[in-house]
Amino acid sequence: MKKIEAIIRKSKFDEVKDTLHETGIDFFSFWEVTGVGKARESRVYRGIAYDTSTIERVMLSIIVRDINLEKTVRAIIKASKTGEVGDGKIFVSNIEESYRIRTGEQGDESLYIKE
Amino acid sequence: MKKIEAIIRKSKFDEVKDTLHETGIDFFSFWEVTGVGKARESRVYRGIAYDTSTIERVMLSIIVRDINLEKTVRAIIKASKTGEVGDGKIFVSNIEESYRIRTGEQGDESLYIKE
Amino acid sequence: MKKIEAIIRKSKFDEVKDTLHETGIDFFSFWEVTGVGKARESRVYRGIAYDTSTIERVMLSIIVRDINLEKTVRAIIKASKTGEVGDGKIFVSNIEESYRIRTGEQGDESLYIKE
Amino acid sequence: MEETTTTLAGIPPELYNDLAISINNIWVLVAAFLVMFMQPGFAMVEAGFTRKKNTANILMKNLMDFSIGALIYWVIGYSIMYGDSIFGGLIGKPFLFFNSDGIGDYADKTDILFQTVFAATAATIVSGAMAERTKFQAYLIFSFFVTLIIYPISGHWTWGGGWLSELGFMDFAGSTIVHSVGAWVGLAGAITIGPRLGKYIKGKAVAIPGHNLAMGALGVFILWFGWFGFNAGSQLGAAGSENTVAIAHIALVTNLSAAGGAVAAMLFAAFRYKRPSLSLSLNGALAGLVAITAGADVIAPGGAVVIGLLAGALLVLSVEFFDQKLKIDDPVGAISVHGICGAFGTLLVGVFSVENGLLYGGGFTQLGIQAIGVLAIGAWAFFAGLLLFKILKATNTLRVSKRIEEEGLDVYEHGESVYN
Amino acid sequence: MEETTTTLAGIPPELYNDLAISINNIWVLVAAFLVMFMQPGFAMVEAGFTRKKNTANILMKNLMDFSIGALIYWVIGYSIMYGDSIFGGLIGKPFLFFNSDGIGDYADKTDILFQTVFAATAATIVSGAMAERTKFQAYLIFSFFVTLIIYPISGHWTWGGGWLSELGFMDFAGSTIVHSVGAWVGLAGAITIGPRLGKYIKGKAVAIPGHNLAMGALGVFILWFGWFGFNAGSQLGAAGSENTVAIAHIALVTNLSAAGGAVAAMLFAAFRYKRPSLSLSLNGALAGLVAITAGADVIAPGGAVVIGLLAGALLVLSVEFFDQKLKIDDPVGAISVHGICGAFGTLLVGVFSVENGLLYGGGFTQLGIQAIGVLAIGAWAFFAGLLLFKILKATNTLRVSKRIEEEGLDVYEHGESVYN
Amino acid sequence: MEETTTTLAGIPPELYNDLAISINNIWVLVAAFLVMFMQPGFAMVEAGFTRKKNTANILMKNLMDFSIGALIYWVIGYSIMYGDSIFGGLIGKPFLFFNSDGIGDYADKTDILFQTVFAATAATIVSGAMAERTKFQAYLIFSFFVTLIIYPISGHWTWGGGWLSELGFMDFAGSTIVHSVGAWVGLAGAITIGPRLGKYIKGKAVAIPGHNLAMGALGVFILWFGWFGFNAGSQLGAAGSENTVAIAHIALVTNLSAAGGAVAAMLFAAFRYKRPSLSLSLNGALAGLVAITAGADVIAPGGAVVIGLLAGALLVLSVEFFDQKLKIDDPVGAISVHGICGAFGTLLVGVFSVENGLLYGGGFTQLGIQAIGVLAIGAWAFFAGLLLFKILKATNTLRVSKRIEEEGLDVYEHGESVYN
Ligand SMILES: Nc1ncnc2c1ncn2[C@@H]1O[C@H](COP(=O)(O)OP(=O)(O)O)[C@@H](O)[C@H]1O
Ligand SMILES: Nc1ncnc2c1ncn2[C@@H]1O[C@H](COP(=O)(O)OP(=O)(O)O)[C@@H](O)[C@H]1O
Ligand SMILES: Nc1ncnc2c1ncn2[C@@H]1O[C@H](COP(=O)(O)OP(=O)(O)O)[C@@H](O)[C@H]1O
Repeated sequence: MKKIEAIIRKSKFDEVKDTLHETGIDFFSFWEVTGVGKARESRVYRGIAYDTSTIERVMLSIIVRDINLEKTVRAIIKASKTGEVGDGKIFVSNIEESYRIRTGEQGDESLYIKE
Repeated sequence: MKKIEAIIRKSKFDEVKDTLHETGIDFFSFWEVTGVGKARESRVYRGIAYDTSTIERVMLSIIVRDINLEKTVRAIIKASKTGEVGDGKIFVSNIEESYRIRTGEQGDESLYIKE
Repeated sequence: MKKIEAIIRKSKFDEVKDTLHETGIDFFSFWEVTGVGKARESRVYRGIAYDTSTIERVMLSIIVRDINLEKTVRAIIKASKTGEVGDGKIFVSNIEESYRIRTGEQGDESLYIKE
Repeated sequence: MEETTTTLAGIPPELYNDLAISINNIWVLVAAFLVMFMQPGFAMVEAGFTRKKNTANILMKNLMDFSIGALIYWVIGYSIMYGDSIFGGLIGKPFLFFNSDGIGDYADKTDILFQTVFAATAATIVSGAMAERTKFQAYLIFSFFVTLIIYPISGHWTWGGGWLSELGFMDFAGSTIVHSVGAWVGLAGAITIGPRLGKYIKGKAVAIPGHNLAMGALGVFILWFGWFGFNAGSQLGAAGSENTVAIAHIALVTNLSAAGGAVAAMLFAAFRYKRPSLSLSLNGALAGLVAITAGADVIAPGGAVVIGLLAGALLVLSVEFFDQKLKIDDPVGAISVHGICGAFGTLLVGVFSVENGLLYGGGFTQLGIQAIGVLAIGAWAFFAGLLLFKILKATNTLRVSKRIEEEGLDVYEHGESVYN
Repeated sequence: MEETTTTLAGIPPELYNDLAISINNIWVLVAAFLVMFMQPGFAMVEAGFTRKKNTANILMKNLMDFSIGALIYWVIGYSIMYGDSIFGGLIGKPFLFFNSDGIGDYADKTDILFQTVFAATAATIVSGAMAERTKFQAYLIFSFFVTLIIYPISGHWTWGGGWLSELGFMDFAGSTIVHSVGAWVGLAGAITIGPRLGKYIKGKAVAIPGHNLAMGALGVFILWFGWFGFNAGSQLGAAGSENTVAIAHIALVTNLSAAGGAVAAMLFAAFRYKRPSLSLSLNGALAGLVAITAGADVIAPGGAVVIGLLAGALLVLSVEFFDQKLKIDDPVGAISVHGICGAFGTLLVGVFSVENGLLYGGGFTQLGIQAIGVLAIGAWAFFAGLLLFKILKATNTLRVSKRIEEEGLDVYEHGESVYN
Repeated sequence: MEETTTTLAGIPPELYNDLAISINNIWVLVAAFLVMFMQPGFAMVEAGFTRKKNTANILMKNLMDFSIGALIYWVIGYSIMYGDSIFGGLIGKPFLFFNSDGIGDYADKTDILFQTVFAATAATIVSGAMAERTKFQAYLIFSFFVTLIIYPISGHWTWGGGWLSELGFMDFAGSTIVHSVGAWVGLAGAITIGPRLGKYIKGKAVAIPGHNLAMGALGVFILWFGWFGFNAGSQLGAAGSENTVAIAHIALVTNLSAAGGAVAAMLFAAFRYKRPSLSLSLNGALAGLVAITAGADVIAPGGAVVIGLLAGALLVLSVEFFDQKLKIDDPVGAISVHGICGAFGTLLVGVFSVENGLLYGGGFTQLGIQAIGVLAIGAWAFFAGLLLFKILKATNTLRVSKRIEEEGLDVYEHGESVYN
């Protein structure tokens, strides 16, 4: 199993979610993070203009079976790319074990509902 | 060292926390995430009924020594299981190094306070 | 590539950020988490005094090339240490692959902007 | 308010008048303050019912439509509305920079303040229907024109003594004259600008929940409170037994209709969508308030309850109809609350008025006149608004770019985020 | 208010009366508006002092208890309270659908509006004590009965001219008649429904902090503002020198007692729990307001400060006592604020009243009468409430299921979340 | 207000007076309630414009400065301000525990309530400038002294009939007497306590955005609403034609100046910083309100618009100047809004007063007197404040420790967090 962590634009979240569902990836978790990077937003607060390099983003955490890794990454890139600085990153790491709390199932089994 | 990431129901958090403490797991971090999965909540907003598959959940991140892995996973499953769809998942991955910022201690040492 | 996850005091965040920038680490993501540990804050709510072991903290997630691991960890420890209980932890794990969404670049390339 | 100028038998009129005027004056002033306080009510409702990323924009436009409205209406709008009729009652004779120290039933300056806060109410309603996608400049421009022309002209036809008032059109405190005018301009705007991105996907309406319904609830309670000034203040007097009974009556029926609206919307939504909905119940209270506004002086308490109940149910249907059938995207429900329920309440005066309503044996005459008024004013406001928004659209000052809409207007238009 | 019907020597009474009535009328109307505005005060306090997941539910029940209360009280409750005494002063003779255009010291319709907002205050207090675990239907049902029967009946005993008023019981603006009645019904409810899940673990009280104390603070300030209407409006007149002094006096002592309550609660909590607590200081201000309400007309400014200080300290002890000793779970402290401090303030009228209080040489008579009133009304409200809640419990319409309570009432009962 | 004691030709004066007094009395009372309601306005503005972690602290100090102020001012402060002049008009003769049932143009107790809420306004302004780093005790101590001494003494010089009032200094509702006094004490405090940690890094000002500008916006709207009581209530009468025109005039110009301030700040900020800023526009409205307060009775509507526009632009420059040039850290902009714009508005009375302003041919005399007043009061408030804060600093009761400031005052000083 692999964990895919994708840090994307907030405004692209709905597109990414829909694309993932179309790809058959129905399970994941996400939360809001703040990204520090080259993309900057300019703000003014009470007369002090400032550049902020911290931008609100969405972090997606998706654990997939190895065979789904490739297509999931492709789906995310496709849906979240604008071509402008600040599109975000995707990181892949290894997951050693997985459990479905409801049933106690382990491993790949726990990742999808067998029909 | 292993990292245990558990995505559980918000309403089960207190039980899980207490059970972890009983198990001797006193250190962890958690934050709120939104889960996408098979569990759905139905909502109505101003007359538009909609199913949301996005549900508020709590993500726990617990780094434990290898010997504690098993009992920690068992404790979480025990405390957070309701048997209904939406109970969540537990993922285990490998941690290569760990530091206690206060003392600079490294490795397993950094994970508990030796008495 | 390595992932560095640092859980630090909220009040130390600005110092850590600045130190990271000085060290040349310009990209990372962070979010607020709640930490459970030995550090406790005492609260009173409507006459019920209670100790909370849950404290607001900031989680930093930084993916770096292997060669930058050491200096990044050092920078974080330096900037976030107060010497009192509750300074936090740093965890290092392995990242197998990385993508820059904007360009599709992979691996180490995707982590910095080549000048 | 004749009773403030006539006096009781055998009593020196000057004395009576002097104090009667003082009483009228503080009544109308306090009412004006209450109506001004409706501004944060609108601000909270609109901000609460929309998304976090556009909150600064919405608060800003609320602050600005009130401020610009207050200035423009004082500079000239008031005179267009209340100046002597010219062109056969179509418009008032304009003059600039009102500064009269005269006294009628109360001070002239009390009058302009009271009328100003009404004008600003009309202006602020517009923007709710167009929230989350409109350029900030566009808000500034249409606030300017609404308080300069659109509202004063139809206002002149009625309260200004123009042709509709001569016809006998009854709209006591402005269900149509204030609320619907704002809503029909907003309708023109919502149609012209189109729905928010992501509101209709594959032809189906998508729910875009407001980011803070507690803020919305506070806003509705504030509006309810301010509405006592809106309606009972519109009696424009408090001295003498006639006024005494009238303002009490108006305040009572206002409260009953609001309560009816909230209860009906709650029950109707619970029945229709299986659950009692906070957002619709809040809108229901407003629907009851808007609907009773036209006839608060001539509708009995029982009639007010019925009108409130009907308006609350109508509101639910109307929101659904605009949102899901017509696919006109009105994030805060302004068109349904102020437009549909305003027109509905104005028509019902012809039915429930104890003076000449259908149910009280008055026949269809008044109902007909009410319909004429609703249509004439509706047409004026809608087409004037349409023209304005078409021009804004043609000059590309109406809608923000896709990128800005996606990322939120706050950061791009104002460089500020509300929550930090 | 006799002075509005008598006149100054040699002056035609009709003239005086006409304007005096107008003055009284606008005073009581403005006061009614202010008391209505206490509704968002309660809504913000209750929502702020409870958890995020139940916010829609709390806002909804505030909107609905006011709306239902306004309707029921108009339909019949008002007449049960103020109708001619029947059964020896136990209850007023009921009639339906109030619609009088009469004028007494002010318009009759002003009176029903003013009384309505008081009735709704009693109803809304109940729900605070039962927040976060009560079915929405249950709120609707008990709001109905509180404004239909429970509040009107004990109200008749006192303000309605019934047996307690004949005995000489003094409760000027309703420390007991309004606030305690709500609180004792709430006490019955809190006992019947039991504590929230997780409130008592191994017999120890657990802190469940409110989700937004800023909202709570806003609510308290709004209540403080509205309380000027509640107390000074209860003079039911403003014309003539007697009323002039009275309303000024009432407003002043109301403010002083509130200030005393806040300061005492802050100091006492700082002393007892080591830190000055915002949540308790806010409740302390309310405690001072509730406590002075009974004697605002007859207590000197110095007495008001003392009462406020005592109430503020008492509040802290009472919250602790109910929460930790009696283990009755009252999430917003309604029982302590409105019940205990209301009873306390009512009793202290017998001590601090400049007319006949113990400290002013009036002996124990008045104190005894106060005690009878507090007990009689308390017993009525508590047992009537208990009966009501036992029936609701028996029919399984009182408490939500464990699952719903855990996950939050908003999503399950209303299908809506407040924060998105 | 002479017209309440004189009467119209041939009419028995007792009758007229009795009702005229009643009218004055309810006017001033309602105004006092509105001014009291400015307290949550300040609380919301200050809490919204600062960081989450200090919100309980800010709400708490707002609650407490009002509560302590109300008590102290009643105990003795009022008499120091309004007692008979002693020491040649420097101070009023103090007495304790005000409790007069007398009636002048309105009830004496109405007067102390009205004056109390003004005193509390001055006290609450101070704390805004010192937010996010001041010990809670320090707030309690300086609230005590501001309402005990600092505000009453300069208040005596002017409204109390002391030397400045004899000189002819004009400050109708307190641009200088209330607002600037608070601001100059706050300036002394902000200088003494120093900037927040992280506010100036390498000599450059850092933006520390407020945590909830929606809360701030609500606060500004509440203040705008309350300001009608502040200014129009300061006429201290409503009966008779002179008062009738005056209060209408005052309310109108108050609204126009606020609108002007908001528009000017918005445009000026848009021009200067490229984007229309919500936070500055909100402050701009307040700037317009503060600036018109001194001359609300003698400035024509056109003059009020000009003053508002100038104040709005000045505000933007002033915030920048204090923040970036002088490096005085005033988190909510209190010094600029209340101090600079207050002084500016007071001076402009000498220019725009229709009675004796420069523009109306009155020459420089009044302007000179205004300058004397602004300077004298400014010097008094600043140096008295400086002394107070130096003592607090020396006794280490002024500033919280670095650790507490970093982690937030809420948890450490109050043991409570606002958002849970
Ligand atoms: N090495 C990294 N570790 C953690 N997060 C990162 C890293 N690099 C980028 N990110 C996240 O991705 C976001 C987008 O990166 P950015 O460099 O601005 O975009 P782009 O790759 O298009 O140039 C950042 O705001 C940050 O949240
Ligand atoms: N593969 C996954 N990757 C990331 N998060 C997941 C994954 N599968 C499940 N989750 C998280 O767990 C939650 C519960 O999963 P769900 O499938 O609804 O429950 P159950 O396993 O009981 O059927 C989801 O809402 C989601 O947050
Ligand atoms: N094993 C762990 N897994 C996850 N988070 C941890 C772990 N240990 C510590 N933390 C996080 O680090 C924070 C600080 O740890 P704590 O033990 O209080 O500090 P110290 O190491 O200085 O004694 C905790 O609040 C928690 O968020």
